[in-house]
Amino acid sequence: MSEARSEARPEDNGGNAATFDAHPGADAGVTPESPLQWSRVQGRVTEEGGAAEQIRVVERPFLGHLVLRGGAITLDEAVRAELGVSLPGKPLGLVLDAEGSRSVQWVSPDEWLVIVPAGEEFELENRLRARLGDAHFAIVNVGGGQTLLELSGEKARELLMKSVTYDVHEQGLPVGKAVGTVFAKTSVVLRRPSEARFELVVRRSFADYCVRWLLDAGREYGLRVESASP
Amino acid sequence: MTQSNRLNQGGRIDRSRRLSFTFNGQQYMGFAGDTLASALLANGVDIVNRSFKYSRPRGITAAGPEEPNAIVQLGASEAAQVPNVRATQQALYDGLVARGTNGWPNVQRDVMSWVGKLGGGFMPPGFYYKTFMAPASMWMTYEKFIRKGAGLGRAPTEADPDIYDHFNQHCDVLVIGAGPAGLAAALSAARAGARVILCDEQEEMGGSLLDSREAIDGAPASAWAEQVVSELAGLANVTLLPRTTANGYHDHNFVTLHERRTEHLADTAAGAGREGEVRARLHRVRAGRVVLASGSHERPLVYANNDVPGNLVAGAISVYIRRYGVVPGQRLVLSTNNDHAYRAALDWQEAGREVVAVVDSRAKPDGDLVKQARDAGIRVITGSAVMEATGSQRVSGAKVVAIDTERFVVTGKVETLECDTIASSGGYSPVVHLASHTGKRPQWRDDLLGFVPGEFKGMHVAGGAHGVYALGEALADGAGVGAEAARAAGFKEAAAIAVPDVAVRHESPISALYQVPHEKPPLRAPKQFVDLQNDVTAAAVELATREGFESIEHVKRYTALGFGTDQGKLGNINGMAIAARCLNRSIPEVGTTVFRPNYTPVSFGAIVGRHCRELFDPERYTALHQWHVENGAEFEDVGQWKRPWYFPQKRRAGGQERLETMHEAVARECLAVRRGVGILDASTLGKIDIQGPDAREFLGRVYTNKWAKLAPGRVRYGLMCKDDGMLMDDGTTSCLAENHFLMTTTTGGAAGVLEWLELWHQTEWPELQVYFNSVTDHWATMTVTGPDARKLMSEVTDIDLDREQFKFMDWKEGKVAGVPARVFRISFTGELAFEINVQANYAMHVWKALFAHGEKYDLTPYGTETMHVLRAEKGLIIAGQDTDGSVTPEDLGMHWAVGYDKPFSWIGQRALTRPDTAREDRKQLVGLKPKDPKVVLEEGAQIVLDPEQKIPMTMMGHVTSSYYSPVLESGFALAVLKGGRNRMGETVYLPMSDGSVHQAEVVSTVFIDPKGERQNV
Amino acid sequence: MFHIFCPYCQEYREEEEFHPSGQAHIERPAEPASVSDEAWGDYLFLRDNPRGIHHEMWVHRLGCRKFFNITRDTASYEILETYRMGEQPSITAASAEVRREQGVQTADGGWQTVGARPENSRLNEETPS
Amino acid sequence: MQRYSGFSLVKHALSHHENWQRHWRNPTPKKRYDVIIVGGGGHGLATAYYLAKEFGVTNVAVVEKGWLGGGNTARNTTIVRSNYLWDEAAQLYNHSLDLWKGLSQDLNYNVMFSQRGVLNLAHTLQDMRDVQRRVNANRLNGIDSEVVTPEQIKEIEPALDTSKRARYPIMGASWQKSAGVARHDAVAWGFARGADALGVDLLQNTEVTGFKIRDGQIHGVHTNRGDIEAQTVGCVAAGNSGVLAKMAGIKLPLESHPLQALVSEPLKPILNTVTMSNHVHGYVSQSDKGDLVIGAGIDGYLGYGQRGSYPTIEHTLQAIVEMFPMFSRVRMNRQWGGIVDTCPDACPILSKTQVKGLYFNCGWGTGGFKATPGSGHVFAASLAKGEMHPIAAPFSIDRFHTGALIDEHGAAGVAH
Repeated sequence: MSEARSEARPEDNGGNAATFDAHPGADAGVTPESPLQWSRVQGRVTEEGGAAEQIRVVERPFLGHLVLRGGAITLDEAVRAELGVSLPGKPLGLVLDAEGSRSVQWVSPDEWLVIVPAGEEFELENRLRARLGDAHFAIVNVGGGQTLLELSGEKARELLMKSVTYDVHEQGLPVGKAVGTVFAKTSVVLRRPSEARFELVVRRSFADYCVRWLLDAGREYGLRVESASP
Repeated sequence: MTQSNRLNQGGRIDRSRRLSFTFNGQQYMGFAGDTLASALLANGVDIVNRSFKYSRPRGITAAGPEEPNAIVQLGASEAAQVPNVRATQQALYDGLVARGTNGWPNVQRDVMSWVGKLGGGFMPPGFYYKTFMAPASMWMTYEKFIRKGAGLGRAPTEADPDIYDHFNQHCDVLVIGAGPAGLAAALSAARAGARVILCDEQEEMGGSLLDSREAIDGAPASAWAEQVVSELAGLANVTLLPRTTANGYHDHNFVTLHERRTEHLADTAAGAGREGEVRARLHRVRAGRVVLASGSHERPLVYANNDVPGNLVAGAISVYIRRYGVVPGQRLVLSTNNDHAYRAALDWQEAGREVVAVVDSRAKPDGDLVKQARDAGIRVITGSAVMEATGSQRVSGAKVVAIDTERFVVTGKVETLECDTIASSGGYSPVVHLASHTGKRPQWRDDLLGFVPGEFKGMHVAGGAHGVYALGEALADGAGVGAEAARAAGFKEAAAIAVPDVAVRHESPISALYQVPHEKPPLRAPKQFVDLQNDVTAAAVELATREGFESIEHVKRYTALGFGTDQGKLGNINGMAIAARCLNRSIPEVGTTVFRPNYTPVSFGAIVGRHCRELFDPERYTALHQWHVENGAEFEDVGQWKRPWYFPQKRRAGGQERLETMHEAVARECLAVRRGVGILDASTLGKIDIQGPDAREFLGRVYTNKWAKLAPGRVRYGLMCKDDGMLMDDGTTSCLAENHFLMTTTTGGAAGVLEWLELWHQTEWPELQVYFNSVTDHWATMTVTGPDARKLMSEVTDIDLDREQFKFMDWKEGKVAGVPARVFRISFTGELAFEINVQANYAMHVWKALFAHGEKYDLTPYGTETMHVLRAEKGLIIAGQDTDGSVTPEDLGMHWAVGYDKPFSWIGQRALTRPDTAREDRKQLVGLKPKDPKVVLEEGAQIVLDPEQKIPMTMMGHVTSSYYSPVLESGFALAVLKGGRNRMGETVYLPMSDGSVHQAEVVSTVFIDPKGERQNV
Repeated sequence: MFHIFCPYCQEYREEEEFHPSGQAHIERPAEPASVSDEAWGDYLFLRDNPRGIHHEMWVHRLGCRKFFNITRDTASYEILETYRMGEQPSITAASAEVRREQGVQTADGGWQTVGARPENSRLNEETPS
Repeated sequence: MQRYSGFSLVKHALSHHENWQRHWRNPTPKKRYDVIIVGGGGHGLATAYYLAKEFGVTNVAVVEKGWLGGGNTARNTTIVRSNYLWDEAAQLYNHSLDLWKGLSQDLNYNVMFSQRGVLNLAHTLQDMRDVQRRVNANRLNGIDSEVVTPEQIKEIEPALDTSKRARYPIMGASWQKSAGVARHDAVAWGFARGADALGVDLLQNTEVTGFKIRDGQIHGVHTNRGDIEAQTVGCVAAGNSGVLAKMAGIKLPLESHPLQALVSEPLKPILNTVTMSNHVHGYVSQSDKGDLVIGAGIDGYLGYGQRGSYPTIEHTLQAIVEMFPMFSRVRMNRQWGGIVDTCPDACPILSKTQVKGLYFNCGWGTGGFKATPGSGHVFAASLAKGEMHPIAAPFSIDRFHTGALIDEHGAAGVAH
């Protein structure tokens, strides 16, 4: 981060929008805490590890989450150039890059959610902004406000049936689909990135509630919730 | 006790697994596969309950959900009590404890029965409307006794040890009922590849096939059922749900299914060795198509003393014999108006017991079953019916008489047949309950003498549920309907399964008979019960019509017909037929009543699912929650958030250590902010990121004040109104860049404000180029405030904090404790304040660093209570506390924040000039200073001008916020007061509930630092 | 419980994801200052309250956050169509009356036709119902 | 009119109840009446009764398209209370409560008005402020109302969980001791019988199909049984008011919404009082029959279907089990829905209209049942005198133009 950013500089990005690199940098010696920190303190979440169970929930903390707003045609070109995947134009589409570590998800006709590995988001935002230039769009960093939970195992679908109203059967949620829906008494983004996996994007302030709910609903399957190291 | 009525063989019970149970304190044995009802009958238990109005002895009448009498209290322990369980639907398990819900000291010898016998005559329907009126003061005493007599079972007095859950199911075809039609339908749909759910309320799938006398493909019908169930179980696209009752049919094919998961095994899941599992599961099913294959209920006939134990519906006899190996008596008389009921007599005789006679109301019945009965030597009395049962604790005989159903008279001499059991059948009522839940009225069919479901798309009906009773026809109907449903759900190739071979049986037609005429007129005859659970008699229905209750709804309500836990499954049609006879109308003219969910009662717990206890409502936490807990915070619920309310510290007084009271803690926290430095976790404030070239224009339309000239780096406070001119929310908005703003909202208003912005953007002004996104959770917000705030901040940030460089209502970007941050110089305390925003993942690091550096300044964490005191001292409002949806910006004295000359007529502007909103004497926000500084006025206290006025007093306003100010060393308050701004200096009065009257002076809303110098240093 | 076709997500969702937002097609007077108190009061408070066909606005609150319109029968609760903001309904009380007289069932038992405009008719094909 | 009493019951028992008279006649409509009441629910019947009894207007017809008391009178949760926040509403409901107290004797029909009291629970600091504000206002308006502590609440209603364990622990409540419940159907029947005895014609199965309006004056109604004339017509049609108003060319600021309720199976006495909570969203009392009578929130969409959405029922029962954990194993027997006509400010309309002689009494939202006698009485007075009764006057339609709303939303919330 440059010294110059110690004051507001509206001239950044053509003066239209302010950008902000939220990260202190690796050398700052700052330890981040994921939204599941309190759950961890309470013993509800453990370190990732142990044998594969019939069901498994693992947090992938500190990923970069960006919301892209704008017209599909405008954004598509920029996203393809910068992420190497095309913007899902079809409602509820979810695409992943070849590595499977970067994804773009349709949220609404003018909104997409991009999730990238930790620390990539600020640079990506800048590159996208540079490409998009004067077009009407918005990019919002929401990485501090949500976290991602991976669900796998043979009972994952049943656990979801207890939790979300959406049809999580293959017919309703095939691979490559992502939906915003009701989860217990809150809302989540529910994604199906691969055959073996479901993902939940949960809001920070509701994260402990979601974990409590999953643990309660998954008790009969011996569910543990784990958190991966970043 | 021996199981005296149990047959040595036959039935679907497992005689090798003996189960012990207790009923009314007496221990009995039954077998695995029994229901509580079948086990009681096997043990020869006649009286299972007392009726609720007349306390008459009652026995088991039916075998399914239509049972009105055998309502028991279940549970061995207090916490496991379940009221009002139907013995016919409760699977027997080892250790089951049950008792009848009425009867004292017991159901055999019930004291109340004398009241019923002696007083019954004085209790016609609606008797309570006609008496207990004098003297008026005695009603509450009368009522106490009425209430004691009412009610069936009792609620447990301890919390439920069990848990429940929900399954959200989606399918192409939901088949309700696994009898012949349902099984065939499910198989047709499943073979076509549709996602099928098949549910059935019984312990075992098969429905009537399990007690059928008929053969399918030359084998017992039950074998076909087993084979189909096993095929379905092997299909991946099929979900089989036995022990699962479809209870509610809601709009757009949403159906709730209640699955018993452990309650058929033991009192509790733990007791069943299934710790952690649910007692019941509620499936919330969204079905593409619904196949209603719910069958029918047999109607009993209405005759005198038809409630004496030993009176059963005919079909139940077959069920008990063929499924449970139980014959509930020795000598049977069957009274019927149709062929099908003859099964009961044939089964009875084959079980080795005596059939005294079959009494058939038809003149010349000649169907195959009738012939079979005659061939078996059974006496068939035609053109007659059982007019009256004799016996008190058990049937001792049947009075049989020839009748004329058209003229409703008896035509012959009464013959009394000795017997201990009377079975009756008045025909069959298709189970139309579910279909009528969505408001579709059932249709009467004269050929069936029953209602069938009203038609609506999305629902298909199969088998007995629409009067297709004959086995072969029901199978074919089900097969075809299942395929039709699958096709409608998109499986174009679906075809009906080949229908198995069933012999066709000749049946003579049913003839209408509901109430059997008696020698005496209905009002003088012995009681002829229509609704057994509610003790509603034919005489009561007749009396209701005499008293002018002509609508069936009136009859129902006046007599309580159909209001029991069985919801009139046995009695409704009979009741309507009797009302129709009395009113000289036809049944369809009288109409039907609409059934409502639930089909059978469902425990609250199952409907609640996991949404109870700690999961009743989400608790939302900020990124700093752990610190707050570890530092002893008391929390306040603000919406779903847990916010620190205050931070009580330990105090030493007289060698004793104790925690501060809230008053002490808040005084300490307030003084820390006013004299040193304090810190607040303000992360719960709503935060909305606004980007786009028209963001500024948009703000100007939704806020009351001006936004055109707010420069990047500046912050402004704004008021947001609805279009009625009333304040809805407030907050600051910062200009981050020319086209980029960050709006804050109240904690409770966050979601509502974002949706409000979207509403206007999407519906009224889509041409404005702007995007809104919630960043509430992304940013953590910490407010460092107090005279020492700058000193503390200077130790942790690289931002130039010089007052000229970083002015009040500026914001800057920089690092705080090494973490990138945006810092806002806005103040909700009236002191110098810095609001630090960092990405929430880094909040704890920054917070702790502030405390590390803050120690020397005695940095004091404060909570919402102190925040409230501090802002109120400055006259700053809380939307929702000082306002209530009836307060305009002008009422708040915020004329300065209203831009009347803005080019666009912003939301709320027009409404402010309406006659009532423009009134001079509206309630206006003022300060109140109690005359006695020790007094802290009660929030919500009402203000009057004349304390001597008699009630009703003229109220001029009320106190909205009131606190003790440690700085002022006095109580102080904000209030709304009619014409308040013109009353400065006046004394007002606040009469309290203890009779005291407080006095207060009307003062400015700003109690501290009116010029705002302290925040601007 | 309603099953609602979101014209933006282009599929049926459970009612719990949505929230009703009152009558559709209410327009804010363009020149509020020039309308009478009566007219302003009517704009604020007067709403159609028909027993029958009603055009209403809903928001897909827990999904895509978009507002859209529904034509629904307030007696049978059947949803006759859903259409995007800015579009006009293809079924109105008047047109439904005509269809009823012609013996055509306007409502398909809780099943919805979707898309108010001809160009949206493809949506009908995508959703088997 | 045949008088009802314990003595009359005994007398009729001896004659096998064969000599009871009709509750009301089934008359043929006359050509002309002095006043026509459209709507034979509780409010309409009460209006007719008081017109005849208090104001000497007996040439009155009540025109009802279905059966008497078949609307919300038959479908509500029977709560009677008067602890309203704003002066105007408090006066109206307290006037009603005063009439409730002697109603059984006045009508010679036991409406089983049971003054069991009502608790309005507070679970947050803001709830407590609202409770205090309301109680203070009530007191100064002459309504019995007090703030009670969790300890007092536990004594009043031991089944309530007043512990800190709850997600939203109970911090206090307002307590109106004179509030209670009544037997809803009996109220309609009692008023009907009383009105009939005073000469009012109760015309069931008579549907108004239009109004006869000439030169801005009402002259009667068209019905499926012919035209009936009157110079004064009062519409008291609850959820159907909007449909009627449209026939008269009047627009009313009403929306008709489903309001759901449910009952458990009958239980032995377990609850002493009425408990309501706006915060956790549910209310419950126990009927004389033993059912727990439970109210849910209003559904957000228009609906004339007498049913609402299932999640509303779920949320309501969650609230009940949160407040009363011991009810988890109690079972829900039946649910249903009414159609409530709601006003933007959650207060009724009692008003003249631009058509002379045509009056509306509607918009009671979720609060209609408790107001039955009071509403009938002030509306009858207004119809008889041609001027709105002082208690009714603030509830004019004009308020939606002037902005003088009586906003009871904060006070009413979910429950009534």
